Amino acid sequence: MSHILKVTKDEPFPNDHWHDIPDELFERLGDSRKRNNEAIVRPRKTYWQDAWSRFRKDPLAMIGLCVVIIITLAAIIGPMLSPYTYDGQNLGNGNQGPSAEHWFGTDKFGRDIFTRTLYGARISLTIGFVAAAINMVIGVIYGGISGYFGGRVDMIMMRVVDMLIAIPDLLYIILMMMFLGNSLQSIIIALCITSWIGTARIVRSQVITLKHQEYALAARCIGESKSRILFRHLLPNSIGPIIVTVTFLVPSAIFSEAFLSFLGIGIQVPIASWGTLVNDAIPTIFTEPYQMLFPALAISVTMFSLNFIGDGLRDALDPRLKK
Amino acid sequence: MPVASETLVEVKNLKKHFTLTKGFFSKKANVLKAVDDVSFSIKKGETFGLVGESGCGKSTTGRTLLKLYEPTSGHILFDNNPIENLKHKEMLPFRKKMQMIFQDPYASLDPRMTVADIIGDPLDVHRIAKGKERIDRINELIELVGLKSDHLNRYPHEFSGGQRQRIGIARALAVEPEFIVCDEPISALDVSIQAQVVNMLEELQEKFGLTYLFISHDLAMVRYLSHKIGVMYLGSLVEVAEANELYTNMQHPYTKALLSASLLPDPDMAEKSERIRLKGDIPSPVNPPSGCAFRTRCPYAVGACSEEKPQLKDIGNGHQVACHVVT
Amino acid sequence: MAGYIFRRILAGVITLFFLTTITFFLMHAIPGGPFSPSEQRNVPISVIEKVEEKYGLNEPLIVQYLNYLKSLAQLDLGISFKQPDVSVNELIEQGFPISAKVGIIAIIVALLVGIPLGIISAVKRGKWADWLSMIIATIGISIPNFVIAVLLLFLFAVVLKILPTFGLTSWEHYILPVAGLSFYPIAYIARLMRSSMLEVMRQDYIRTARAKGVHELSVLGKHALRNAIIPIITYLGPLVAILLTGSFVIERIFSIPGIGRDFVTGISDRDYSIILSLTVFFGALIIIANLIVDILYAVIDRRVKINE
Amino acid sequence: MKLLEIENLRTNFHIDSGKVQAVRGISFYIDKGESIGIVGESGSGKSVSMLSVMGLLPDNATVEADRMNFEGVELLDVDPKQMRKLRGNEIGMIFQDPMTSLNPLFTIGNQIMEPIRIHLNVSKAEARRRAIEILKLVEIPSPESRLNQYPHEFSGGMRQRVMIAIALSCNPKLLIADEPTTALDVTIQAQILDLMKDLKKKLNTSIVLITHDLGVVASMCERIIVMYGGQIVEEGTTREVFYNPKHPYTWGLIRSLPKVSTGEKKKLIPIPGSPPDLLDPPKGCPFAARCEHAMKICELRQPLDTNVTDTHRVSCWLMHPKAPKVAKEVVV
Amino acid sequence: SDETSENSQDEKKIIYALPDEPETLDPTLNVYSRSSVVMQNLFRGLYTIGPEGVPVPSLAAETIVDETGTKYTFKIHEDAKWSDGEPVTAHDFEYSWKRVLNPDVASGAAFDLYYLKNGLAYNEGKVSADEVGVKAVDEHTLEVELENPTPYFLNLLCATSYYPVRQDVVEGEEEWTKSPDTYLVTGPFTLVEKKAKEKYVLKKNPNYLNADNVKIDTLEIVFIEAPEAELAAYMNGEIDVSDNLSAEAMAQYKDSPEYTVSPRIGTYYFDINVTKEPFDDPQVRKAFGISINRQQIIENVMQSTEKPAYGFVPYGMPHGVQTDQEYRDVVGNLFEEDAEEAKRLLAEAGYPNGEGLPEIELLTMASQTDKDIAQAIQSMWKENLGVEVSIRTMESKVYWDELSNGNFMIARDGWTGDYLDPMTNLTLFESVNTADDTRWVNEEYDALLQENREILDQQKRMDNYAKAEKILMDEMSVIPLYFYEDSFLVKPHVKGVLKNYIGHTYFEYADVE
Ligand SMILES: Nc1ncnc2c1ncn2[C@@H]1O[C@H](COP(=O)(O)OP(=O)(O)OP(=O)(O)O)[C@@H](O)[C@H]1O
Ligand SMILES: Nc1ncnc2c1ncn2[C@@H]1O[C@H](COP(=O)(O)OP(=O)(O)OP(=O)(O)O)[C@@H](O)[C@H]1O
Ligand SMILES: [Mg+2]
Ligand SMILES: [Mg+2]
Repeated sequence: MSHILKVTKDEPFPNDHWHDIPDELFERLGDSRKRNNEAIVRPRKTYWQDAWSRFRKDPLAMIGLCVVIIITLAAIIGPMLSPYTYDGQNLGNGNQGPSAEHWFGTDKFGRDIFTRTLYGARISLTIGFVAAAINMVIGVIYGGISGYFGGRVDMIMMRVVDMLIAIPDLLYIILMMMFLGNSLQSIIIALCITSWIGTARIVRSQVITLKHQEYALAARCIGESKSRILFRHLLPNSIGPIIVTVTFLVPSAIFSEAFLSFLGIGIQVPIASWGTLVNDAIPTIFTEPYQMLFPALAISVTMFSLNFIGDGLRDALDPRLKK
Repeated sequence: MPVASETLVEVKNLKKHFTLTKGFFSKKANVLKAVDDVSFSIKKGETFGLVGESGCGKSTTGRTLLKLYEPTSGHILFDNNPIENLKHKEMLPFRKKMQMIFQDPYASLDPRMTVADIIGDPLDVHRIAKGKERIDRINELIELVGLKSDHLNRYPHEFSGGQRQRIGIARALAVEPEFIVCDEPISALDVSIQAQVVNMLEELQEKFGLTYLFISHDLAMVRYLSHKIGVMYLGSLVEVAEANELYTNMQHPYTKALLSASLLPDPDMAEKSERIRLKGDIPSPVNPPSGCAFRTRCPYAVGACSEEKPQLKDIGNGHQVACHVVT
Repeated sequence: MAGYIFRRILAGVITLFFLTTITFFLMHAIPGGPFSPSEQRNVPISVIEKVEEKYGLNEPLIVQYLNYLKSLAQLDLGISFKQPDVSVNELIEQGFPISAKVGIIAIIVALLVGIPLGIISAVKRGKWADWLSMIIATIGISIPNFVIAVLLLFLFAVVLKILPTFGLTSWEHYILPVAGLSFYPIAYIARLMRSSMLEVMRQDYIRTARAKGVHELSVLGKHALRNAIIPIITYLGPLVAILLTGSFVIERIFSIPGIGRDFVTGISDRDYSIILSLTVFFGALIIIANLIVDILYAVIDRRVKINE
Repeated sequence: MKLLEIENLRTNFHIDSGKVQAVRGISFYIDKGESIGIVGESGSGKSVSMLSVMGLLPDNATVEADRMNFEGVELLDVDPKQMRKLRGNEIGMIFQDPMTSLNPLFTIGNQIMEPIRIHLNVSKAEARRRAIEILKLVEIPSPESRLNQYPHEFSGGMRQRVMIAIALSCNPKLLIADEPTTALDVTIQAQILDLMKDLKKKLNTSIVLITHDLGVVASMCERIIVMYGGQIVEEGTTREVFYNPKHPYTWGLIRSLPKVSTGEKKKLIPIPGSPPDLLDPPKGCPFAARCEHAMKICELRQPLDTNVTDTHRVSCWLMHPKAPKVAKEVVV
Repeated sequence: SDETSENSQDEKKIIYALPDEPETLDPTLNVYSRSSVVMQNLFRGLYTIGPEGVPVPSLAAETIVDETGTKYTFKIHEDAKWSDGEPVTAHDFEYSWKRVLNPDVASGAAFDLYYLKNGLAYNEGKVSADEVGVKAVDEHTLEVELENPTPYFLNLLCATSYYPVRQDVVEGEEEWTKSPDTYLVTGPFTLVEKKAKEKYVLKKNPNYLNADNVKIDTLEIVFIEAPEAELAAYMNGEIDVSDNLSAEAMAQYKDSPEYTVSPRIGTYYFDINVTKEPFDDPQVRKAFGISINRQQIIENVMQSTEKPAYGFVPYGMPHGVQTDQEYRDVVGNLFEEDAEEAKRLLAEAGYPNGEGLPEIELLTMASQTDKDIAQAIQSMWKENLGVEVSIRTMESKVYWDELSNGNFMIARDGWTGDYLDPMTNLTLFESVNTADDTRWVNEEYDALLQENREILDQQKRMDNYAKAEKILMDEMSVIPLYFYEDSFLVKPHVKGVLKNYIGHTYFEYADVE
């Protein structure tokens, strides 16, 4: 075996020869114990900080986040800046295609679709995000408890869920609207009664399989309580499916609201949400396609962004997935 | 060495049986007697070594002892408190005192937690340290097991087998327990770190009077570290004795076979060494042989062995053997 | 196992009982009855009262409730209030097979498309295949299925003239409804699959499978899939029950004579026996589906103890 | 005849905080029918270098090498199909973590039979027969019923033996065993080692044995490679390394063994300090920081490979003629 | 879709779509318009609506009315047969009509026959069936006695509730309407195939009295609920006649020869709850009523061709005296749209520019048209009156419940009459009927209508109607918006499809080229 000179990049003496090394370099350094404690202390990050820093490095996720923020801001301040109101009619100027005055065109009442879409964003985003957030919280907690505690607790909790799915939602929605009126809050409440169930079942299934992992045993060994094991170990490890179900909760809340309007128990005209804008444009889908296109585009762009955020979040929260 | 006379852990007639269903829909269930009637006690500040064939129930004993498995029957006394029936809340103060180093380091580390969180977890659960103090403690622990504080930001999968094992050790030490079940804590470590860890365990024992149940296949290390050693075979203890007594005056045929098989780190000796080869198949814990479980492979088996299960008998010096042949 | 199933069935019956009870009283709590006045029908109150008497609606609620329970116990679901010559049993017998057929095909399609799509996008994370699946999924969730259904209808039936618009008499008739019905599940399954696949694919045992020289397809399709499938099965359980009983929107747009529409029209019409009976029927399906799902958990993953 | 030949293998992991240089230019070979042992610091890159050979590292790893030759096949550019033929069939690998390396959802039987069915093209019944046979060989009691059990129902050692069974199932030409016996008791360990020796004798199998148990290396291997900090610091025949070690790290290793032969108890002597950070490996000798004999040069430059004999090479500045002579540590 | 037509070559077949299956096929029980459409093609009674849109004799060969106008004697055609070939007899009619009134049958349609003497009393169980004013004198002679002289009685005879059903099948083992085998009819078509929720196949009835004039062989009624789907089916040529399309879809066809419009005797209007402030003041009601631009709503919002309503009685209602003219044309508009006037009225009522008005809510239903109209009106009121009105939509049953409970201020409503006499529309606002919704009571109005029930003098009756309608419009307890029209599409190769004044489609006279 020959003497292969291993060259590292910042080799101090790249060209010199084995025998030319100055003698003084062969001086002993002394006790190793004294030399060995200059550990570089890097800033410490928790899992969440770490995840955030990973998330920030994901360009798509950041684009998604920006788009959602922009849309949200537009929804909040946009209608104030617009020269039109969401309900200002101009019957003579109906069904106009997109133009400089009306970027997204007008509907049959001559209302500015751009303004209506911005206004609709308020309704739909509020409904989508709030319902999704509430549902996620309920779903994750309910599913987690049911799955982790198992046995009788699970049996009862899951049968309740079976029952809730089967009760025709229209019945209690109609009843609720009777007592609470067609307000945004009551729509959100109505949408939250059962839509967390999907999340709950998925979380439960994850927890059921994860609770037998050794690390859960190890956590028990150090004395963690059941709920701590659930929230600190099992749920973070089920984050992937949770994110998927939550990203799906948003559009389904938006469309459920539209379906409620279809039955006459949703948001009241002339206020429009994205869902009802799309809904109402169905009859003119071929004659005035832009009337559906723009609100639908708004929903799609939001959904794309949410999916990007979801994927980014999933990846960021999975330390094993890098680069 | 300060060997106090008080008993810290006492196990009486401990049993842990697993039921195995055969097919998914079949009703027949086999009972696997992983731990079958084991009794021993460990004094404060003492190390009890547990050796035995792989699959004989060492880990199960350790885990049942810590109530990670519900014992099928038997008693577990910790500091004279029976803990076999305690609920989570009641167990909590004991959890702080009893810890475990898991045999399989990777599986026992939550893949989504950084090493800092893993080690910090017990500190939070038992409210041992907060803020700066907590960080210092974590740094201290990670260095104690020979890793660096840079490693704290990384995740278990980024480590080598031995490094993972050390994380597990650091976690167990975090609560400053009185008693640790060390389930093969050093088998994944290179010898120099083994030495570090073992020295550390010893130092802790000297300083704080820790008590260990030390499960290992490394007989040299067991002998080095343990005061008392138990030899298990198929769910039962077959021999218990002081460390040196066992190594110099082994009685049970299985112990003999076991000790003869240890390999020496010396190529010349390795060539010469003669080990006792056991014949016959290893019996299954699902249907163990009648009487003495070892009789099927025992070169000295006699008629009585198949009839009655031998009980541990004291043959003097606290040396106990369960064998019909040894008297 | 048998004991477990028995307990679950028992719990299921209790669940159904509560379900029936809650639905019954909810149904009567909402305004309007099956014969209450409506547009085009200023039928005098006296006539309405007669009709209501005929259907036993004049009895105290509790009596009606007990009567319903009694006939339910005999598996007699009553007759439709709106279509007096149709019994609910008949309605289900005729409509359910149709809804179920479309639903089953849709589920199969959703699985056959959604699972591979999810796997591919997990394997090719960040590549074009991942993008494609993301786009399909996003479209699948950001366009409501009635819009998709209408677009499909006009594209394939009116513009391209290659598919019929209504009815279910030949296999071509199934294409559009199935497509409309499976769009959302495909999106959901693909996304769920991707996410749990990503989780599973980094596990050591996948490495082991590769080290054994197992074909990549088998690594994914056998070793990884089985570990990743649980969320899909969870999602599928209730979905099967939902799709078997038909979708309001799809049946409406494609004029499918299933029972899906009855869930909504039954309520709009306050057709009490239809509401109650379909609810009980659907509830039973849900209970069975979830029982099967729970058993499947244990079949797939033997560490899961359903018997605890 | 060289079976596997590796030159200048470098493996890096890209993580957020940078590049973990897990393996930094190692070269070694293994002959047909030979068994070599790899020992070294935990975290020194033993497992990673073998996984690199198998092409089984996660996505965030990059593997480079000047040569990585298995029986004339360049492993870095084989197509996936060829690679599958090699894996499991020609090269068997026993992984270090037996719990996580077994698929929790399939029975043990299924997992053992899989490579048999793939590579040997036999019927299911035949595969099952072989699986039982091989489980017997690795000393699993009542293999027929154990075949139908799941990994979580096995003890640590039993899982390890299942991994061994899988690796051996197709009689590979090269067996890479990453700490195959850590969880085994000595009697079974001895039997497993016998089994491997048998295999070597009968089928001329080459074995790469990664282990911390110097006893195992001593009894199994012809040559030993000592790794530290992602590099090979010493390589030689077993006797050379045990009886005439040249590298201070090897000295340290041997010194830290418990002395069991005598009944008296001597404190173990570990190597002080901790291994280098591979994210930012030292410029010079990786061991310099912990080396009692370290010189200035050690911290500045990587030492060169120096041949002590034809088979024995060391990478240490102490081998330099200008270096002060150090008294050889007494070992074993 | 043509798989059922075996000899499709020379078979004449029309496919027609309904939104859903008919609720019932039993004429006795029918109160639904969708069911009527089907049964109008399956059954014939004594009279039917002819191609001219007025009642003509069908199974009746001869009709004699006495001078009081309360006693009718019908001779039934000798050749009138059931679809199984048995003759249709006077007994069949007697049985059928009494069945409708039978309290045990509890038919919702019973009130249609309250015109018969003792009809109401029998239905309420106060008298026996024998005392009801219908009697088969012999096989072919039917004697009918009415409570009041009813000039539009022949109109009523065209409704399904007056159609005959046959005792032996009705009282047979099986539910007779379930199977085409037991389903005996008297009209131009027979039911040959019945696929629930999918389609009904009707074939020409060879035993029909007027069978020679029925030109098509098959009428397939398919059920398509979604207007979008129906449009697609029509465009795709899968259906020949389509009348359930969205306004936008209809609008596309407005200039096509396939587009047909026929008036319906119905009105779209808003109820005003006169008990709620500020609508207890007729001036306020008027202000709201005349500040709507109806034409603009029809043109721009509905994009259709309906006529704006400036009265309540719709077009399509012939005048009783000048029978060749419409009542509406003769009577003329009863109010004018005038925003300025409206403002003035509002100010006069104490709400200048809408100030001081309480919160006003407009109740409407969830259909697209209803919501559109409500929004347009909302905007017009805001613009013309300065009044902010909020819209509330409701699920339909809840909606009608709220309406009949009086929980509303202004609510959308609509009504289509049953027969060609203004009574059918104006009777809605008699105080007995408005007790439920508008709660408007006007004794003069009630008296005028009551008088019209008892007299036969058409001139007087028409005058009374005009007077009553004027009162209604002046008080404006309802705001009429437009008169209904039925627009439908018929493929060019199909001819002779008719709609009657109620909107029922007739295929008796249809032909395929
Ligand atoms: N996926 C990974 N990402 C980042 N670093 C990794 C990864 N896997 C291994 N490493 C690092 O690579 C180095 C070499 O690891 P390797 O597993 O080869 O060690 P080893 O020699 O097998 O040690 P042991 O004896 O403890 O198993 C370690 O420092 C480890 O931290
Ligand atoms: N969860 C379980 N279900 C069923 N059987 C189990 C379970 N855990 C362990 N066993 C069985 O119990 C027996 C003892 O296992 P245990 O893990 O205690 O062995 P061990 O002595 O620790 O062995 P090793 O040295 O190999 O780790 C084995 O036969 C094993 O198969
Ligand atoms: Mg163990
Ligand atoms: Mg390793």
